[in-house]
Amino acid sequence: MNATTRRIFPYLMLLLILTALGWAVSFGTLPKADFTFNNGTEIKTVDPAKATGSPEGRIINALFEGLLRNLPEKEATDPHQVIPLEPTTGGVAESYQVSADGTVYTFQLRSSARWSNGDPMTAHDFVWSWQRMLHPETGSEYSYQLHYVVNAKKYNMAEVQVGDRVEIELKDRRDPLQAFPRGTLKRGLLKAIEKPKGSSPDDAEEADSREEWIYRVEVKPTSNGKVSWDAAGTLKTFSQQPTGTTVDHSCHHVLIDFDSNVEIRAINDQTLVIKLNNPTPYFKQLLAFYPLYPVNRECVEKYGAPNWTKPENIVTNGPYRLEFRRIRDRLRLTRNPHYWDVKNVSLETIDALAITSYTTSLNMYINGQLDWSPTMPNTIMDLLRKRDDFVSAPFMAIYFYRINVERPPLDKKLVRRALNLAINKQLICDQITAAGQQPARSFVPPQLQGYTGQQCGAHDVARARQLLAAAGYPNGKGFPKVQILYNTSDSHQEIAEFIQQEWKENLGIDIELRNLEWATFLDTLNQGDYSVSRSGWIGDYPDPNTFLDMFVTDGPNNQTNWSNSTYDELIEAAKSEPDSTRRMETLQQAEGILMSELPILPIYFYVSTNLVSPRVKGFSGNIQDVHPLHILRVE
Amino acid sequence: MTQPLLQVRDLQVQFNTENGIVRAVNGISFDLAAGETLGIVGESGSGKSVANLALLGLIPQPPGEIVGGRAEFRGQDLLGKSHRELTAIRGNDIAMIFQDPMTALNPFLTIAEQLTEATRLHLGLSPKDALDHAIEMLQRVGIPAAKQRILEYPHQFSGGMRQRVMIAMALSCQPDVLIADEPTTALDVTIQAQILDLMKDLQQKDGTAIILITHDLGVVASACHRVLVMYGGRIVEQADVDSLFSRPQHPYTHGLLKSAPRWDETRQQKLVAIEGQPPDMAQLPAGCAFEPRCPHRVDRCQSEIPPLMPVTGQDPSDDCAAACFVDISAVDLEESQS
Amino acid sequence: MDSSKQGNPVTPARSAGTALEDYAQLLEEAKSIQGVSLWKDAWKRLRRKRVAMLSLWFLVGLLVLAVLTPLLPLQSPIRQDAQRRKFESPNLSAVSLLGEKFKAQLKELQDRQATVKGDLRDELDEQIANLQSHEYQVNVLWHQPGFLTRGFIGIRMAIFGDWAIPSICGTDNLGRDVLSRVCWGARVSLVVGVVATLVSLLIGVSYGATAGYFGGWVDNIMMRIVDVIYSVPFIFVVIFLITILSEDSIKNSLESYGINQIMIFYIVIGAIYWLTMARVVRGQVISLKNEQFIEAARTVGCSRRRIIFRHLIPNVMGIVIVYLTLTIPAVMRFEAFLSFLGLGVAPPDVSWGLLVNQGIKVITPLKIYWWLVMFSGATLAVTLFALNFLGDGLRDALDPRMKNR
Amino acid sequence: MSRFLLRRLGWMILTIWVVYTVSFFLMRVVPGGPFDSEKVVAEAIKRNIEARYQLDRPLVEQYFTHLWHTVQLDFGPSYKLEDYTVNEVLAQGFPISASLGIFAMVFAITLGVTAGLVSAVARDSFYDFSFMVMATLGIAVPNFVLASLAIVLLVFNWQIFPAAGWGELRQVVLPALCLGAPFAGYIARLTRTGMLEVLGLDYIRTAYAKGLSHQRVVLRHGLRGALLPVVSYLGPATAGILTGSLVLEQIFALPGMGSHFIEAATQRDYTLAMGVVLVYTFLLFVMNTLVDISYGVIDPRVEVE
Repeated sequence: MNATTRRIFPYLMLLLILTALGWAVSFGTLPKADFTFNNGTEIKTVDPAKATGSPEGRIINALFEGLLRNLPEKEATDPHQVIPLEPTTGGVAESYQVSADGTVYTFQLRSSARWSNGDPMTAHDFVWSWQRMLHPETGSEYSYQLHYVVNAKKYNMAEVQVGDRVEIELKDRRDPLQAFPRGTLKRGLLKAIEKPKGSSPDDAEEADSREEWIYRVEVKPTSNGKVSWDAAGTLKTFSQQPTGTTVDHSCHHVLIDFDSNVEIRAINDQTLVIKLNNPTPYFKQLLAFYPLYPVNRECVEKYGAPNWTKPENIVTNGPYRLEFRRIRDRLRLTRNPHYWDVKNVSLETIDALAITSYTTSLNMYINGQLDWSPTMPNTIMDLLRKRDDFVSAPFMAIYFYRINVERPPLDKKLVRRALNLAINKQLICDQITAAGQQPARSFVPPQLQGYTGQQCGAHDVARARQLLAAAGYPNGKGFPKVQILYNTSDSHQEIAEFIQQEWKENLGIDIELRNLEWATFLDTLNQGDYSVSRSGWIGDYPDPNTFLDMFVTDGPNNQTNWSNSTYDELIEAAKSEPDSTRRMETLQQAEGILMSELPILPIYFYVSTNLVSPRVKGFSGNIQDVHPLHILRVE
Repeated sequence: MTQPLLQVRDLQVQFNTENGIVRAVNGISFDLAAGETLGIVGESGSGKSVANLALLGLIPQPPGEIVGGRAEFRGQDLLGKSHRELTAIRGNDIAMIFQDPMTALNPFLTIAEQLTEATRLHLGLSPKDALDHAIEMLQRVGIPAAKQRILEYPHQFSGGMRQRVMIAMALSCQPDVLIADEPTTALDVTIQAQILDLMKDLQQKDGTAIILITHDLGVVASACHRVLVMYGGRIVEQADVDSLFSRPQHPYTHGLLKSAPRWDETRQQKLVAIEGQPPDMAQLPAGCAFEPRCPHRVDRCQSEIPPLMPVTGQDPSDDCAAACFVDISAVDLEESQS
Repeated sequence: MDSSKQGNPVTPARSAGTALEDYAQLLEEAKSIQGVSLWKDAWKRLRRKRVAMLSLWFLVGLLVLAVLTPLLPLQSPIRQDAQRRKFESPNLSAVSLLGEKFKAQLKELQDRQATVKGDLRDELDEQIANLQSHEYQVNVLWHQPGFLTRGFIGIRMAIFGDWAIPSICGTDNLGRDVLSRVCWGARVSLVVGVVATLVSLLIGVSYGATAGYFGGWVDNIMMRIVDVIYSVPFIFVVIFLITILSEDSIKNSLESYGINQIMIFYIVIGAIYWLTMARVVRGQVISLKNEQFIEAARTVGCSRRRIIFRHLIPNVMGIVIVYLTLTIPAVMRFEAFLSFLGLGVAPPDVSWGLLVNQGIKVITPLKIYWWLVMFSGATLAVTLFALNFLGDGLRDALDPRMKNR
Repeated sequence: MSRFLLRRLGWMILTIWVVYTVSFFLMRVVPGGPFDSEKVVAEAIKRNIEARYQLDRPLVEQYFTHLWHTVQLDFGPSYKLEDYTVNEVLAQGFPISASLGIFAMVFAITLGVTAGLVSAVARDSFYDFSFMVMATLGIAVPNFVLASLAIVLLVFNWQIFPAAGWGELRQVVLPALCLGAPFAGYIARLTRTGMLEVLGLDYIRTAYAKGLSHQRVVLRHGLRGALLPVVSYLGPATAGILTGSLVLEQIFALPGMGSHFIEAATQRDYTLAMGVVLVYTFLLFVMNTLVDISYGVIDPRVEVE
C-alpha cells in the first residue's frame, strides 16, 4: 500500500462516517397522530384468519369488522365505570335471527357496508373468508372457532370418507405457494381411497403417508359454476404425490366439498345462513371476535400472502385503513372514508406502537408520547393505582399453577390440596401484583353472568399441614424435591419465590425454582417435563366453557395428565344442552370436580390495567379488556 | 582561545525512581568549540547519554530531574529555558543522532514526512522546498535514488541507511552542534566506518561541532579531537585523543584501553577485562566510584571523591585532566615492565 | 520496539569473551543477578502502588466477607415479609432475625389453639413446637445451607442469637433485607466472575499463543474458527447448553459429580469469553515472536513449549491482565444479562446481577426505590473499580519492560 | 490488495456457511418451536401450520432448501411476523441499528481517544484520574442501568430528550450515548495504555530532538502507534455494539435488528433469527476486514496479505 492511499484513507473513512451519519439522520418522521397508544408488541399479522393475541385484536378490530361487533352497552362518562361489552349489530350485519333450537343463524347484511376500495360487501365475502380460514393450507390457529358450524371441522382437518362429496384442487395454481387463488377444482363423489401397503393405522404415520394415497372420485359435470351432483360423472384417480402407479391428476388436496357440505351459505348478497352442530350460546361472541372477520377476496387473490397485508395493497372493511407500518415501531391507522358509520368515527389518525418494555411504555406515557398504555411495571403498581388516569376492571383471565399429577408426590390429591391451602393468595394480590387482583378459589372468573364458580379451600395453614401429614409427609419430612417451572417475565419470579417461601415455611418442604425463557418454557410444559408450572388463561369469550373444556382428558391445553371421565362427560353434555340454566349447572358440577381434585392451583383473577390520558373520552373498562378504537374521542 | 560554543558547568541530573534516587550525572563540566569533535566515552550507565539528553531537556521529567549546573550555548543557559524556547533550539541549533537507527525513526511515517518536519518548522520552508531540501540531504549522506526512496518507510531501509537518514535529518537544519549518541554501535563494522567518514566529511563542510558519545575506543581514536572519559556519572579523565591513548591518566581509562582488542597486538596477548561490576547508580560509594574495581586504590579513595585535576607534567594547553589520587603513569610503567 | 536492551530475560551477549573461563565467570555473574524471580519482583513493585494495594486489600476483604457472610449477624437473605416490610427505606429501627412475621405466626397459632379442642389442638401444639425448633428456623431463614455454611450459621446463632443488623440498606419488594442479600450475592457473583474469567483466560491464552506462535496456515485456520464462533449467536448456545444441562436426568448425574447449576454457569460464560482474549494474545505474540530475545532463545535451543510458556506468555501477561480486568466486569454483566433471560442463578439464591436487574425495575419516573439499585450497583461498581485499579497496578508491576523506566 | 480481498471473500463465504449450518441445527435442537403458544392448538391444526412452512419435511431436506434460498439471498418468510419476509424485516431494521451503531461508535471513538490521550499525556494528573474513573465507570455500569439513570435524569428531570421512539435525531442521541459509553471507556483505557507505551519509545525522543512541539509529537508521531490496539479492538467492539443494542433497543423502543434478534431467538422464529445472524456475521467480517486494512494503513510494516 503506498503513501497516497495511506494519506487518503483516513479522509475516506471520515467521509464514510459522515455520509453514514447523514443517512442516519435523514429518516423522515410522521406527523403526530391524533391518538397514540402502546399496543404492547409487534403484531404477528393483520390477517384475521391467522392472528392470535390481544395486540392483534386491537388492530384488527379497527381495520376490519365482523358480522357483529362488541360494543359497550352505553356511552362511558367516566373511564372508571365498568360497562359490559355486548355483541351488537354495530357490525356488518344489520339484523339477525336465531332459530328456536339455537342452531341456525340468519344474518341480513347492511347494504351500506363497503370495503375500503369502495366495493360493496356481500354475504359471499364471509363465505369465502371462512372457507379460506378453514382451508388446511391457511394454517389458522383459531380455525376451531368455526368448528361449531356443521362440517367445518371436517373440512379444516381434511377428513374425507368414502361416499363424501369432495372437492379436488389440481396442481395448476398460478403460484404453487399461494393457496388462493385456487387451481382448477374438480367436484365429485369419493368412491374409494387406496392406501399404500404396509401403512400402519398410527395417526402420525398415516398422515405422513397421506400424500401417496390414491383417491378414486366420480367427477361430476359442472356448468356455469354449478355442479350437477345427480348427473353421472366420470371416474378419475387423484393423488397428492403419486408414487409407482400413475393417476389421472396429481392434486393439492382432496377435501370435502365446501359449498355442499359446510353449512355457511350465502342465500343472496345480503343474507347469510349458518347452521351449527349444537346450540352454542356464545357463538354470537365468536362472531364479534376478530378471527371471524372477513377479508377481501380480490385483494388476497391479487397480491397473495403476505403481500396483500402491505399498507399499499390491503383492502379492509373496518373504521380504519392501514396507512403505514414499521416493524416493531408503529402502525399508523387512518379513518376509512368508505366505512358505513364513518360519521361516528372521531379520531382521524391513530398510532399503535409496539413497545415491549413496561418501563419504557410508562416513561412514554408520563412524557406525553402515549395517550393509552395498557402495560406498566408492576413494581410501582400501588403508586399507579392511586392515579386518576389508572383504569382498571376485572378481567376474565386467571393466573394459576398447573400440577403434573403423574409425578409423585403430586399424584396424591391430599398433597395438592395441602399445597393449595398453604398459599396466602390474598397476600400475593395485595403485595406482589397489587393492581386489585382477586385471590382465586375457583377456576372460572366470577364475573361471568349466570354462573357461580365452585370453590376450593381457603388459606388455612393448620389444615394444610394436617393434610400433608395425612398424605405421609408430616412436617414435610420425606417430601421429594419439587420444581416450580416459570418463564421470565412480569412478576412470575416474585410469585414463585413467594410460593416457594410459603410452602417452605408452612409445610416444611423445599421447592426449587426453574426459570426458563419463553419458548423453552412452552416446550417443557408441552412435554410434561415439570412438576408444578406457572400458567395463565385468558377466556376467548365470556363463557365458562372457554375455561373448563381445557381439562378434558387429553385436551391440548390440559397438560396436567389429569383425567376424569365424569368431568369429560359433564363438559360434553354441556355442549349440546340447549337450556342455558341447566347448561350452567352442568358446568358448575364439572368445576366442582376440578376444585376438589385440584390438578391446578388457582392463584388469582387478573384485572385489566390501563393508563389512559384524561383527554381521551369514551374509554371504559370491561371484562374482555377490549377497547374499540373507533368509539374513542380526544379533547 | 575564543568563547566555546557550548559550555557545560557542574551539570547534575538525577532520577527519582522507586528504588531510590539515581544520581546519573554528578557535576560534569566541559567545553565544546566550534568545529570540534568531542568524544565522550564510558560504560553503559555512566551518564554520558543522560548528560547530553539533559542539555536539550529530553530526559523524561519526572522521574528525571536536573538538579544543578549550567549549560551555556552561545552564552544562553539551556537548562533555564522554557519548553518552547528549547524546541526552537532542538534540531535547529543542536541536533541529535541516536544509537539505534532501527527504533529511532518513526515506523509509521515516510522518510519524507520525517525529514521535512524540522526544516519546515525551523527554516520555514514550503512543503515543496522542504522536500527538495530533504532529497538533497539524502543525496549528501549517500543514499542512492533518493528521489524515490524518500517516499518509503523506515522499515524498507537497512540499518546503515537508516543511520544515514538520521544524520541527514539531524543535519538538515545545519545545526551548530550535533550530539551523536552511539551512532555506530548498532551497525556493522564496515558501515560504522562509512558513517564515521560521512560525519567527518559533513563536519568539514559545515563546520559543525560534534559530541560523539560512544563506548568504542576505536571510534574515538578515529573520529575525535578531544575525549572525556565518564564513570559513575563523573568525568574521570579528559584529554586530547593522542594523550589519552598514549598516556591514560586514570586507572579506568587504563583498564578500558587494555580491554580493547588492538589489531597490532599478537594473538597470544590476552585481553584484560576490568574486574567487577559497574556501580549501582542509586548507591554510589562515598569515595571514588571506581574504587571497588581499581587495582591502584589507596585508602583515601574510599572516603573522598578525587577532583578532576590538570595532569601534572603535561603541556597545560593540552587541557588534560584526570580524577585520581594516584599518579598512575608511574605505576603503570612499572607494571608493564615487570 | 527494542526490548533487547531493556532487560528481557535473554539478552544477546554483548561483550564477546574469548576464553572459556570468561564465560564461566559471566555465567556466574548472571546467576547472581537473576536471583529475584519475575513474580517476587512484581510483588515488590506492586506493593509500592498505593491504589493498587488498596484495591487488593479491598478485594481480599470482600472475599473474606463473602466467605464469612453466614457468620455475620445479618438478617435472612430470603425470608420474605411483603406484608409488613415491603420497600422499607434504609433505617435503623431494631429488627430480630425471625422478625415480626414470626411473632405473628406464633401468635396466630396460639390464639387458634386457645379456641379449638381435640385433634386439631394436638396438631397445633406440634406446629408451635416445630415453629420454635432450631431446625425449622435455619431452613426457613437460609436456602439449603451446605455443611460448612450450616456450621457457620450455628456459630452465628450461638453468638448473636436473634439479634440482627437493622435494615440499613432498606428492604425489597418482598420485604427482604437488601444488605443481607448484597452480602450473600457477593458469594455467587465473585465466584462466577473469577472462575469464568479464569476459564476464559486458560482457553484464550493457550489458544491465542499457539495460533500466534505457529503462524501461517495454523494461525489462519485457528483464527477463522474464532471468527466463526464469534458469529454464532451465543444466545442459542447458552440456551442450548443450559437447557440440556439442567434437564433432570443430566442434572442428577452431574450433581453426583458435584457439579451444580452455578458451576455450569461458569463454564458456559468462560467458554464464551475466551474469544477476545485469544485474539489479543495472538496479536501480541505475533509482534513479539520476531523480536530478538525470542530469536535468541531459539538459537540457544529452547523447545517450542518453553519459548511459548517461558518467554512469550510472561511478556504478553501485561496486556492479558488489562483484558482480564475488562473481562471480569463483562462476565459480571453477562451474568446479569443471563439472569434477565432467566438462565442465571435460580432464586432464592442471589447474585449482584440479579439484584441490579431487580433494582432497574424500580427506576421509574414516578418513584425510584433508590436503595434497591444503589447498594447492589455501588458494590458491583466498587468491586469492578478495585479490579481495574488492581489490574493496572499488576500490569505495571508485571510488565518487564516497565522495569527500566 | 485485491488478492487479499479475494481471499477474504473466500473465507467469508466459508465462515457464513459454517455459521449458517451451525445455527441452523443449533436452533432446531433447542427446545421449543416457532408455533408453540400458550394456548396450545390441536395437533392437526399445528400440522397444517407446519406444512405451510414446510417444517414437516425431513431436517436435511429443509436445510438444503433453505440453504438454496439463502444463497439467492432469499431468507424466506418470517414465522412470527407473518406479514413480512425476513428480507423486508432486515431491510427495515438494518438502517436503524446501523445508524444507532454508527452514532455509538463515533461517540465511543471520539470520546475514548480524546480522554485516553489527555490521560496519557497528563499522566497521574487530576484529569488522568477523573477520566480513568469515568472510563472504569463506563465499563463497570451495565448499559441498561446507565440508560435507566439517563432517562430519569435527561428525560424527566431536565426534559432534554424524548423518552423513547424512533424518527428524529433527538431520539437517537440518548440511546447512542448509552450504547457507546462502555466502549468509550474501553477505548479510553486502550488509548491511554498504548500512548504511554509509545511515548516511551525512541522515535518519540527523536521527534522531540527535532524540536517538534509537544502537541505535534503526541498527535503526529505518537497517535498512530497508540491507536493500533484501539483499531484492533474495533472488531470486537462492533460485535459488542451489535449485542449491546439488543437491550437498549428495547429500553428505547427502537425497531432495530437487535430487538428483532432477541424476539426471533426467544420465539424460535428460525428464518428471521437466521437472517439476523447472517447479517451480523457479514457485518463482523466486513468490519474485521476493514480493521485489517486499517492496520495496514496505519502501520506500513504490516503487509496486508
